[in-house]
Amino acid sequence: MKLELLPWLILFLPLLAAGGITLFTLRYRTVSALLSIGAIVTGFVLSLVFINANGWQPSSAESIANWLTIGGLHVDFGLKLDALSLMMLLIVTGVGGAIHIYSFGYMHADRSFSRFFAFMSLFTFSMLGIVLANNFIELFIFWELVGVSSYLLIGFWFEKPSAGDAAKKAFIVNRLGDFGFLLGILMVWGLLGSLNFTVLQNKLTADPAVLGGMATVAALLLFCGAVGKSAQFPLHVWLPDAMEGPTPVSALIHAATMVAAGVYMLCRILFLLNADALHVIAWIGGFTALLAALIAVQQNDIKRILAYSTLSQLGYMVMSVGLAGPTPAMFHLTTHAFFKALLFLGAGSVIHAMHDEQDIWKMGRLQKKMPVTFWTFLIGTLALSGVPPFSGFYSKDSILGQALSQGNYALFILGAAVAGLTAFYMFRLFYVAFLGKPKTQAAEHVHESPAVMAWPLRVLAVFAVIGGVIGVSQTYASQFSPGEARESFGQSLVEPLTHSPAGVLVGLAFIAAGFFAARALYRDAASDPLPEKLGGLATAMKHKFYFDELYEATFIRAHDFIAAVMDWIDRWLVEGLCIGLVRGGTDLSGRALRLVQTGNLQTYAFLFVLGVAVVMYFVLGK
Amino acid sequence: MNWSFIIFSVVKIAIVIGVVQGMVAYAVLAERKISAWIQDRVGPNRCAPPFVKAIPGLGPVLIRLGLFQPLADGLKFMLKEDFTPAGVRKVYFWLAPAIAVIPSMLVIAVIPFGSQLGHQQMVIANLNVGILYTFGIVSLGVYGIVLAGYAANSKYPFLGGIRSSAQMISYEISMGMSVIPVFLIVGNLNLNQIIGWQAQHGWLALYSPVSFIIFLVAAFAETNRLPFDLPEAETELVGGYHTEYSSMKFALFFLGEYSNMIASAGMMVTLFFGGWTLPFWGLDHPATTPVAGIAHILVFVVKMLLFMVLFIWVRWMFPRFRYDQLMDLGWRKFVPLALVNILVTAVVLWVMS
Amino acid sequence: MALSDILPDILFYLFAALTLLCGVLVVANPFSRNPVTSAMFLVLTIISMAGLFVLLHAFFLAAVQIIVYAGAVIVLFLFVIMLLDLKEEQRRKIKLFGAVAGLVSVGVIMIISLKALRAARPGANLPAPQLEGGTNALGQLLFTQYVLPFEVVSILLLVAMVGVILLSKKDLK
Amino acid sequence: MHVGLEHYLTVSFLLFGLGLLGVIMRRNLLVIYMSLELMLNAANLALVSFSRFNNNLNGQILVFFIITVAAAEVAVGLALIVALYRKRQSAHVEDLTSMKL
Repeated sequence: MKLELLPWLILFLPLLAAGGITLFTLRYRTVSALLSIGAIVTGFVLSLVFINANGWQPSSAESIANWLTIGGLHVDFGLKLDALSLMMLLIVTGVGGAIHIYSFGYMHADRSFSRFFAFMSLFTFSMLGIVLANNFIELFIFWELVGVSSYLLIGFWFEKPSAGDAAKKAFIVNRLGDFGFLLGILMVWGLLGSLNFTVLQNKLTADPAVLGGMATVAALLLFCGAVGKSAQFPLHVWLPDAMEGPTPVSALIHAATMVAAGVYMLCRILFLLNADALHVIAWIGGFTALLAALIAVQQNDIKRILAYSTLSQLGYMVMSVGLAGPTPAMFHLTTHAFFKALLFLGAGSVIHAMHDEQDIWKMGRLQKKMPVTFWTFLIGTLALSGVPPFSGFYSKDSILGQALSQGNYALFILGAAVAGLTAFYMFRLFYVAFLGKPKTQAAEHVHESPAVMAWPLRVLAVFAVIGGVIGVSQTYASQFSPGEARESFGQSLVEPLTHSPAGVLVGLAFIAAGFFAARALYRDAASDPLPEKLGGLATAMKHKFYFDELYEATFIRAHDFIAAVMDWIDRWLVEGLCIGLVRGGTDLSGRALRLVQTGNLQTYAFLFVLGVAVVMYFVLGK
Repeated sequence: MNWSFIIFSVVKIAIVIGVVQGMVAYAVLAERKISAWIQDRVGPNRCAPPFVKAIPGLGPVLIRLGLFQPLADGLKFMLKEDFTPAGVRKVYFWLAPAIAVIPSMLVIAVIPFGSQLGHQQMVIANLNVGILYTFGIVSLGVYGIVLAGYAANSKYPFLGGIRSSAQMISYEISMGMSVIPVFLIVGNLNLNQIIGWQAQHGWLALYSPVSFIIFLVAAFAETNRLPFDLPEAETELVGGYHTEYSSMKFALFFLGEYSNMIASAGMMVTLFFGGWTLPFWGLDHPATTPVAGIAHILVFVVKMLLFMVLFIWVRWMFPRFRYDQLMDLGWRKFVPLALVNILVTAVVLWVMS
Repeated sequence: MALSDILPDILFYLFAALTLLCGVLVVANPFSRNPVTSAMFLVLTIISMAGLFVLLHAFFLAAVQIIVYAGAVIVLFLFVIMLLDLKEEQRRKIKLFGAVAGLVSVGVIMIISLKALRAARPGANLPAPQLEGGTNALGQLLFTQYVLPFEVVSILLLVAMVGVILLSKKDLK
Repeated sequence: MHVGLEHYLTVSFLLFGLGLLGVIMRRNLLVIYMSLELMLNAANLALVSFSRFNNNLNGQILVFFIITVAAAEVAVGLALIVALYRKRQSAHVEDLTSMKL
């Protein structure tokens, strides 16, 4: 049984749910939520069924329907089914499903409950579309749909000005990246004449030099899209602000799925990226990782810390891709999806319990009151910090191993340092928020979240623990480096040690340093001791290295100036001269012609007869 | 076509008009006498011109029969003051009575009132589309009434005129459709041919009785006679469209009504009762001798007089219809009935052929 | 015998003159603006046209012309005129613009068509007419070759009837 | 000269012109309608004379249809005029200018 229809079903179920909720069930909160949750959970189950039936490399890899043909441009609406997309399918539906269920509890008091789930389903649909797309046009359309739905979700509480601003910021910054992305797509089409991934790959395999001198440019333009969507330097500024959305949205969009789209896209089009481009990509990724980790050290908002850690981890992944290691990148993406979703949901649980308080310096000693949240958050922290044997350890180590095996020691050291910083800021967060003394009244009266929120945490925690050893890496490897022998469970458990023991040891040393530094500084701290010690650097970190201000002063000013000039040209030259003349002429002649319309029947009859007379003269009278 | 044709035509027209006028006059007398008889009265019995009384024996009988009453009536109409009310639309006020009379006279033109006398056909115009001509002329009759109602510039005549014209238009339809079976059976529109067919096969009233009944009732309505004299219902509309008329103009309306009666009687005789023929005494084919010709004319006149008596008799025996009942009868009973009649006749003819 | 030769011509000129005269009196009666007058002269026009039809041996159409136009259509006109009571309107004068425009357009059309008629000289080489438009012949044609248009027209009449009843109701329900 | 097709056509043209004149000149809707009838009749006359002089009955059939359609048209038109009169209290073309801008 091939079950070829299943992928289509998985793709369109969320759209159906979104449409159904919008059109019919906006008034019925529970029905809407169940529709949305049902769609994504069914998608997860169907994905499992499909993979079970067809394996990770289905024989009918692409199912295609012709969409449109314009001249030489053939655009199909097809689904690409391979290990990469199928695994992503599982992550999106699985992690997304957990977040959907969690949202049912988290958003319960919200007025626009149904709208929220409609947006969530639309988002899921868009993300699945990116994952399954088999050509650039389709990918780009879903890419933009993700942008739209993220705009809707970030600005979900649109009555808050900050949420509206954040939504606009996310959307516009993404547009900048998409502009480059679209240029790259057009360039690929112009050079290779096709947009289908399989066709492109075959062409490049047959003749690697077909792109010629434009190869680096095209690759970097395509990378622009990933820079925007995956929030890499210099377009990283939107992601932290996007924390204005509801916490499940942060978990869904900014941890597990949307930002992963950029990395996923890079892996999908890896064959288009040449060595120069990869070099640039690797360094941008590494720089982003370091930058974000530094900023995260001095943040006090629990969600912002997680947001910057996300940035940092994305930098890791991009760096891995740049080091020609898609397998580690996707591996880390997967495990990161597990534990970052877990951390966000845990943070959400805390925020929920603290009545929308997000400052970690107002929390403290939560382990007794919220045991599930406490323990799962601890697991998430350990996994993120890369403590063995949690999932993060394996994936992070595979990236460090990749850097070593490529001989890029600079990036290896950088990665290891970022790992240490990660451990530092995560344990800082953990010590301040969960341990120590309760710092406010609210922190003393917290309660554990309801079961509907707790169970997704437990499930995600399990995967955050075992994510590294359940064969995720091997599945990706089967896609990117076929022919490698599959490892047994025991082998995969100790795989990092056997593979690159040096990397493991250095990495663990940094992580331990980070952990102990955090323990020493924040164990019983009532306020942050770091600013006094670091001085100006800490202030800079706290202000995110003044990127927003920098952009404000340069790009936005310049943009305003150009806009003013354009406005003047548009208003006085285009509108005033060109259009004004045409409009005035039309208006004048219209007014003149209006005189003919007297409304008097007999005038019309008279003119009519004269017309007839003219015709008759030419027919008869000559 | 020659001069003799024209001369004979003029003579025929003159004679027919004269006879019809005379018949109108004595129809009025007959009406009065018959109504008196029905109401157990005596009726006109004392009008006597000078010296008539002196005629021995015959004189008193003639006076008692009221034979001179029409003369007196005519004289009275002519001598009465011709009163024109203020505010009437003068042109139409004068025109309307004339227009009312003319169509009824014209209809008679196509009715064959005898076979032939010498070489002259006893019909003024022997048209191939005779019956269509009749309906065309009859449809013009409505103008006299409409104009009379309009010209009077007064409420009652106006309503009477509207009512009357609506009634006439309505019944024209059922009348026209009622005779279609006759043409289906005969296969010709020429009235002489219809009479000839009846001489051979028998009267059409027997072939198509439904047609005859509808035609008869419609003829009552067309002539505005009781029980359909709604336009002049005294209780509602005073005198109908001729309320404001007096003297000779009123007499013209009167003349028109009785001429119409005579014309319809003639049409009915022609269409349904064999015209000038009789199935006995060899009177069923065109005459060869002057005696037979005169006999044919007499036969026709007698048949017509019988219908005149029927008209008069019905007038004094039946109550008046209400206006909605009248319209209901015309549109919802007779029109469908006539349609069914046409259909049935056509089917029967088709089956039999 | 000379009479039977020239009689149709005499009758033609008579009826044609009557038709045109009454036509003039319909549209531009110098004595009366009253629409009833127009309607009455229209009746006369129709009747004299029927006379022309008879001269053309279209007997059936002549009868139909009188029955339909004179017997029904113009009576309807009279009804409407009387019911609307157009007293006020009949006093309004014809506008100068209307008169000029009408005369100009009619003049142009007439000049062109009469010129065309002069140029074409129809009937110069036509065969002598033998045709008679009797009921039989028309009926044969109407119920064989033209039976579909005939039925369509009957449906048109039905539709018109329904439409008129609906339109003339005081308030639609 | 015998009366031929030309004579009938001339009468038809003149009658048509009269109708046209009435349509453009007169301002009473009812009279305009009558003028339209005149124009239709002029066309009828032309058709009948063509039919007669071409020995072809098709023209008369067409006239038959024209008369039928004209009757329907008059009925509908007059009903419209009555409906209009009820709304506007006028049957005058120059009062019916609401389609003007």
